[in-house]
Amino acid sequence: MDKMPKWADIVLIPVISLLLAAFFSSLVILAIGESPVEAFKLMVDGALMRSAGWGYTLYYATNFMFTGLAVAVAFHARLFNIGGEGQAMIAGLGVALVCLYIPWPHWSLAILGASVGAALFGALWALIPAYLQARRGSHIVITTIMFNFIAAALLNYVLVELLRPVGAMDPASAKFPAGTHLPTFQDMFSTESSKMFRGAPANVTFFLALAACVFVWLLIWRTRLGYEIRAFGQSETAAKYAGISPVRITVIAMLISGALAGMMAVNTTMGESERLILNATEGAGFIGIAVALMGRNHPLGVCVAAILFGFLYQGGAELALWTNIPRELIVVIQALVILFTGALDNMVREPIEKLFIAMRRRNA
Amino acid sequence: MEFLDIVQLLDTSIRLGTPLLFACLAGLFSERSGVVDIGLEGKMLIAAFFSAAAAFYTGNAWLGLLAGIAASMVLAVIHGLASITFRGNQLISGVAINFLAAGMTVLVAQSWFKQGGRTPPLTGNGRFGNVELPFAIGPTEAEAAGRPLSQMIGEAGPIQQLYSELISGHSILVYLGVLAVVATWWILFRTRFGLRLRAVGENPAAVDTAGVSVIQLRYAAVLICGVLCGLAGAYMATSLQAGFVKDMTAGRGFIALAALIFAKWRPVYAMWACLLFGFFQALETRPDLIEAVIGMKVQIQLLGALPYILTVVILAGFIGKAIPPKASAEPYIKER
Amino acid sequence: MTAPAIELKGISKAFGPVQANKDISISVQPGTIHGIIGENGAGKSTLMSILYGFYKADAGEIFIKGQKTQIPDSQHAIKAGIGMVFQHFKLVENFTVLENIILGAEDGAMLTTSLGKARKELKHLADEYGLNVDPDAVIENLSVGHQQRVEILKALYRKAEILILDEPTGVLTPAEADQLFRILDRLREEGKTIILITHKLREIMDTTDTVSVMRRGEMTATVKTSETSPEELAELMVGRKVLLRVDKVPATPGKTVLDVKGLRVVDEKGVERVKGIDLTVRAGEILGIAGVAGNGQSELLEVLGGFADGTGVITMNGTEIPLTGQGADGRARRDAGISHVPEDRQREGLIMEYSAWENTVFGYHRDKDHQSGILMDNAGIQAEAQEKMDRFDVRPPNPKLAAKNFSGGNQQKIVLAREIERNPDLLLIGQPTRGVDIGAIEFIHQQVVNLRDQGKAILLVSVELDEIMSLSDRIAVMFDGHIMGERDPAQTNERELGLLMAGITDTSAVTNGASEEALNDG
Amino acid sequence: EPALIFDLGGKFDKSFNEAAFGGATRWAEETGGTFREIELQSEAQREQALRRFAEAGANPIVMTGFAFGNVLSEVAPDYPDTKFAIIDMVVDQPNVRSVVFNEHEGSYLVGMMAAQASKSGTVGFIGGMDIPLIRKFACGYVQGVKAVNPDATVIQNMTGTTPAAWNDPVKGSELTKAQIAQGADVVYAAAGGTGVGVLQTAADENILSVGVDSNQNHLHSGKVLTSMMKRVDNAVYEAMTAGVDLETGFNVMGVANGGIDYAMDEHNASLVSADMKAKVDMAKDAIASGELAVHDYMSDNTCPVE
Ligand SMILES: Nc1ncnc2c1ncn2[C@@H]1O[C@H](COP(=O)(O)OP(=O)(O)OP(=O)(O)O)[C@@H](O)[C@H]1O
Ligand SMILES: Nc1ncnc2c1ncn2[C@@H]1O[C@H](COP(=O)(O)OP(=O)(O)OP(=O)(O)O)[C@@H](O)[C@H]1O
Ligand SMILES: [Mg+2]
Ligand SMILES: [Mg+2]
Repeated sequence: MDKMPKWADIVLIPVISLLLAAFFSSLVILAIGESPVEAFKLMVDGALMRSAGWGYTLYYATNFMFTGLAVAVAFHARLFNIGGEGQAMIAGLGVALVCLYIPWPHWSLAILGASVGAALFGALWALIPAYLQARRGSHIVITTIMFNFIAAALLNYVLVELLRPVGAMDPASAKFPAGTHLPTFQDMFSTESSKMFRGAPANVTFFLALAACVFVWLLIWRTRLGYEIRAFGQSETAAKYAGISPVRITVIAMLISGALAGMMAVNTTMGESERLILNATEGAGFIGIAVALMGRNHPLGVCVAAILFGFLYQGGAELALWTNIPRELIVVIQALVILFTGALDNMVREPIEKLFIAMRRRNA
Repeated sequence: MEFLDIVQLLDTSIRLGTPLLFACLAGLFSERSGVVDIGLEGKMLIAAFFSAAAAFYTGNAWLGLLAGIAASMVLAVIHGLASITFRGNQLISGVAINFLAAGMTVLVAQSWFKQGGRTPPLTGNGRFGNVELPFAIGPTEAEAAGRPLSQMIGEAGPIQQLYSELISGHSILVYLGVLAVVATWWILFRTRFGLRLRAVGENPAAVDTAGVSVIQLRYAAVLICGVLCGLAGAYMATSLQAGFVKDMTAGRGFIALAALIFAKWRPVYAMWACLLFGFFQALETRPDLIEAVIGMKVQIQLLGALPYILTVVILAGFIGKAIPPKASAEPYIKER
Repeated sequence: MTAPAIELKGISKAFGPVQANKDISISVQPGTIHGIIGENGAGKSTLMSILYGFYKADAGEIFIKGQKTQIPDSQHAIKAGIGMVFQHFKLVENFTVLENIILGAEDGAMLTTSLGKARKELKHLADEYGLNVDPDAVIENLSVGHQQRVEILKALYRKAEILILDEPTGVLTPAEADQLFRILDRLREEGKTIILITHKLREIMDTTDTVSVMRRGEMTATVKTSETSPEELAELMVGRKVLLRVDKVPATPGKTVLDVKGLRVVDEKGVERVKGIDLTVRAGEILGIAGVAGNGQSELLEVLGGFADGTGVITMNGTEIPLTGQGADGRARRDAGISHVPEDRQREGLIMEYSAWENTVFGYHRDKDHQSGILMDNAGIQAEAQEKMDRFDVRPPNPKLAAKNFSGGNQQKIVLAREIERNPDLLLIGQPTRGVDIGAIEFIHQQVVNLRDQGKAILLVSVELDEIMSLSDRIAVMFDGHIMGERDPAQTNERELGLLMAGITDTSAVTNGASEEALNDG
Repeated sequence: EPALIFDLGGKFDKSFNEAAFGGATRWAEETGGTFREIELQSEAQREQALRRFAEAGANPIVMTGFAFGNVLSEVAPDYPDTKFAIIDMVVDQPNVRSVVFNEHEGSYLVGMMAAQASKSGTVGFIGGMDIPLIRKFACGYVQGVKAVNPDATVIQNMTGTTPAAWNDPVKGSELTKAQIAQGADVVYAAAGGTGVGVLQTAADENILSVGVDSNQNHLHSGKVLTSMMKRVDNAVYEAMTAGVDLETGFNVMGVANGGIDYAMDEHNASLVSADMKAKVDMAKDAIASGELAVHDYMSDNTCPVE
């Protein structure tokens, strides 16, 4: 017997948590002397009322879908991958190498190649922490954080010393050749008469992210591997009993997680900047944690949560454009969302559970 | 490499190790009680800001310290609510707290000082000065002699160098850090509170059925953690530095956690572990010495990544299996 | 008549949707031993935990010695003179005995004074009640029996007048249990009041003055022990007549299926748990392994089941099977025809969050017949699960329900259905009826016997001597990682087995007193 | 209405973004005008900010940082009626004014100053994040030091490899101490917020420091030898003053046209003797006239001296 209906668990509770987060965010906005209503209107106008706004919202959402899925897959194996940031950074390198050194005839082939490069490099960067966790019991939370720092240093080295064209100021690689340029939403959806998504960075990778959601759903709930990952995540002792090797699952789950996190580099590096830059990840790896949490580690939930966070990002940019609200406000809002949807989940859940049980008693 | 080089390197290690030490002891109290805290970083950061802000307004570093501790404790209470009262996921609560601190400090700093998320520089009593121990060569002696301090120390004998450079001349908070180690050890292993604290991190049900409140114990531990993080942050902003800049803790809270694992959750080991990690960071400031020892130039990027690489190596290789308190990260749930 | 030591009135308690206690009233006279029996999950532990302040009742009143008493937490219970020994001990494993005893009852803020005082007091209590334990020993190094003594000492140190024991004998040897009951007698003589929860009707009949029966959260009867019988109690518990013995024909063993030679197992801490044992199991017979928990039986099962490493030679149907590395995991064992019902169904045999149908292929999920293409054949598995659940009378027969939502007995049936339906050559089965009520025990035993009658080999591990005696065709007794001897169930008795379980092989020569000596030294 | 876009470091980076803000503020105060501004938080916003401002009618649009180069060359043609000014980068478009600075020249001058002020013959350089631009600073500085004292030692450290390196005063402080331990008695900080720690520690330890980008002499009066001034503020101020009539094209700001200079004021008057100043001014004139060419690290990714 469940304590409450499923819809309450996956819709009602997150919505209430979000409202709480919004309420406290409003207090913060009030405290710094701005109007929450105005701010909210600006965000909605800028992020959702124009096609270009959507173009940005979905661009960010693409990143968050990948990192959110990455965190979710690891979570199913009860592994806390805080290293999405570093994995995506290194994956960018994979994308850059593929794009720079292989002459691609057409973007459709290039995106496949770049995806392989991104996934491979991302997975590789997750491999060592995974192995250390599985074999030596080194806490994966700490090692993945350390690997974020190490990734930044490595990427910096590669960009400053190896990939930077001579004379360029930017610690960035050369522009990728034209054969690798991905069609943006503007290219895809604009007509002669009306330009849609003008200048927005959203591109075909978005559909790749949607595909990744489907892939993860199949993987987790329809394959043997997914069955084993979830089983291991629920009970390590039971997994051992069933002949599921903890080492193998830990490593595989982290490889998949790293590969997914890495895939976001296709969006940022190939789709947006079209060259490898230092700071392409911009914290998306961490946002993935919030996204996975809000999405209850389910691909559909991750997809919706990613769009919500994409909206927050784009809305935040609009705020920064037209008001004096510092950009850190968005960080605070993120924190509140994580706090209320994740850590303080029971604060909302328990009263609601009680409510449902009481209601059921009365009906019975 | 000369003797003085080593002394100086160790001197830097102590300075850089002290914030790690406070944070590490903070984590120790929290984890010994069964509450994992990856929000040390955030608590340090918010303490750094509020201590600097208060010290700026009052011109008194001690008042700054109090404000920093208070701010850190507010976040500690939030973590307590999430992980003790509402039995939520402690890692996630920690992540949220880190974000919250990163955002709030800059937001508030901007709203108060309009200097882009930093406080104005602290001067005079707004900072903790350095304590000169008796018989040590310090700035006073240098001024009297009218010569640079570094020269005078350079000419002194090795014992005097050790004493003046390494032992003397630190902020009072550094000495407080050493004291905190002793106090932690004593509280943990010699008092009733310590016994209960250790027990609640191993088996909260045992404590509960022995008639002691698990919730109160854990809150106490989390609050102590807040106080110590407050010290760590205040030390950084009002002693190591003269003011707050955004993100100034720069991952030290995480290094402290690694040190805690390395120290196997023991106070005295924690001190050595933090000194070691402080030493790694100190090495980074002396590429010349590394070059002299290994005989070749080290890439700056490698140098920068060194503390993190060494942390991983140590976690992976040198400690064997570190067994955390059994109930850590587990909320105490009686009724499912 | 004096005021009752304890009186509970109208106690109710719900855990979410589960009503664990429903309007329960009970009264216990001072200086008596009061038994409580009931099926698993009937709410016995819950009721006692409420009395001890561990849970808060939703409704009801508590009177201690006629005084209405509020017991919001254990501190208040201790103050009211109540002590409790829980089914799962509440000890801090890496603390010493002394530290565990003073925890929560320290004198003053400094430890040294508390420890000094407790050491003296402990010696005094040990002498008075024969409760010897080394005060400086670390709990995790003590045997279960000794750990239990520590729990009792904890209560006595806190000057408990009322002592609650929740299933104290489940983990003890018969001799240890006897000793425990002698201690309880002594306490009763001193005027202390004791509440004893147990599943074993014999213990109720032997030791208690009065007994209460619980069923489905309600108190169904309270009777004087002298005026009832085991049969009546069993019926009160389950609500129908129960067969207390297993029906079976003599075994007709065939060829050797499993042959174990010189098996050794070292656990994670480097302690040798199995110290070189030899055994064989033949087709069509049940080999029962008796022993007190923690003497290597679990490790034996784990190695055979493929999730712990060991050394030695094991042959299955004539071919040797690897004990370490590749090919020594649970999957390989299943391929070799070994099925395994693990001792701990909740931690090992099932994924509690998985639905029943997912659990019905747990461990066999990689089998070809559960796949369709690269995906799992979920529809097929569900249909099969429904059949299995119907055949094994799992209630409710809903494959979509999560395993955690089934009662213990039904969870066990799901595991059994999965393992038996595979038609294995060898079935490993550990504690098949632990936490299972009498009605379900009957069913499970019948299934095991049926499998044997189909000519399968069965290795049964249980700490319940009754179960071993009634199911097995041969009995081997394990103690301290060794097999102390093998007996024919028809030619042995509980007393003999009990001595073997305590490590005493020379069962004829040893006198009563000597064996207890041995036990005390532990 | 003009607009100003700050690079990722944020407008209060104690460096050129802050200087740009200073210039814009000066313009606003003097003319009573208002301007739009945004601090970027992600790479993708570069284009967004440019387009949004252009569409909203802001003109001219000023941006700081070489990282805008790529984007601007794509966006500028779409808004032919809008004028853009970019600092630290060259963008070849008809409606863009590109302003670049010869930081190596200014660094050369303060290097000379440092070498003259040093008693120990050892001076230090502390950079922020290890990127080519900062190496350009370092290389100019070393050349200046060696021009005065060929035997001088220059200790060089970079704070780090991530953007956090711009904001790690604690590390800046420790690096300073380490350099002091190695004998340095003048340190030049080109490290944004990290430099705050450098200047602070130098003052605490009683040695001299050299500020960067804007005039930082006042931060620790009497302890800061001079500052290498990169007059981003002037560039922004001029762009905003010119308004829609902004002259487009390539604009090098160097010692010659006062875009780069070293700071002299009451805070460091006591530290710089007439003799020292004369020597530096001579070099300044030589650079201005083209007689003296300071090597630019960016031109070939190498530095002739170390
Ligand atoms: N931890 C739990 N969470 C939710 N529901 C539970 C839990 N434990 C038990 N239940 C529910 O309570 C009911 C009663 O469980 P209980 O273990 O008391 O059964 P039982 O009387 O022992 O039955 P059986 O005879 O099958 O062992 C079960 O049907 C189950 O749905
Ligand atoms: N902490 C808890 N949270 C939720 N449900 C619980 C909890 N403890 C017990 N229950 C449920 O309450 C009911 C009564 O459990 P209780 O442990 O009191 O039974 P019991 O009679 O002691 O059984 P056993 O013989 O197995 O010890 C069961 O359905 C059980 O699942
Ligand atoms: Mg019970
Ligand atoms: Mg049951």
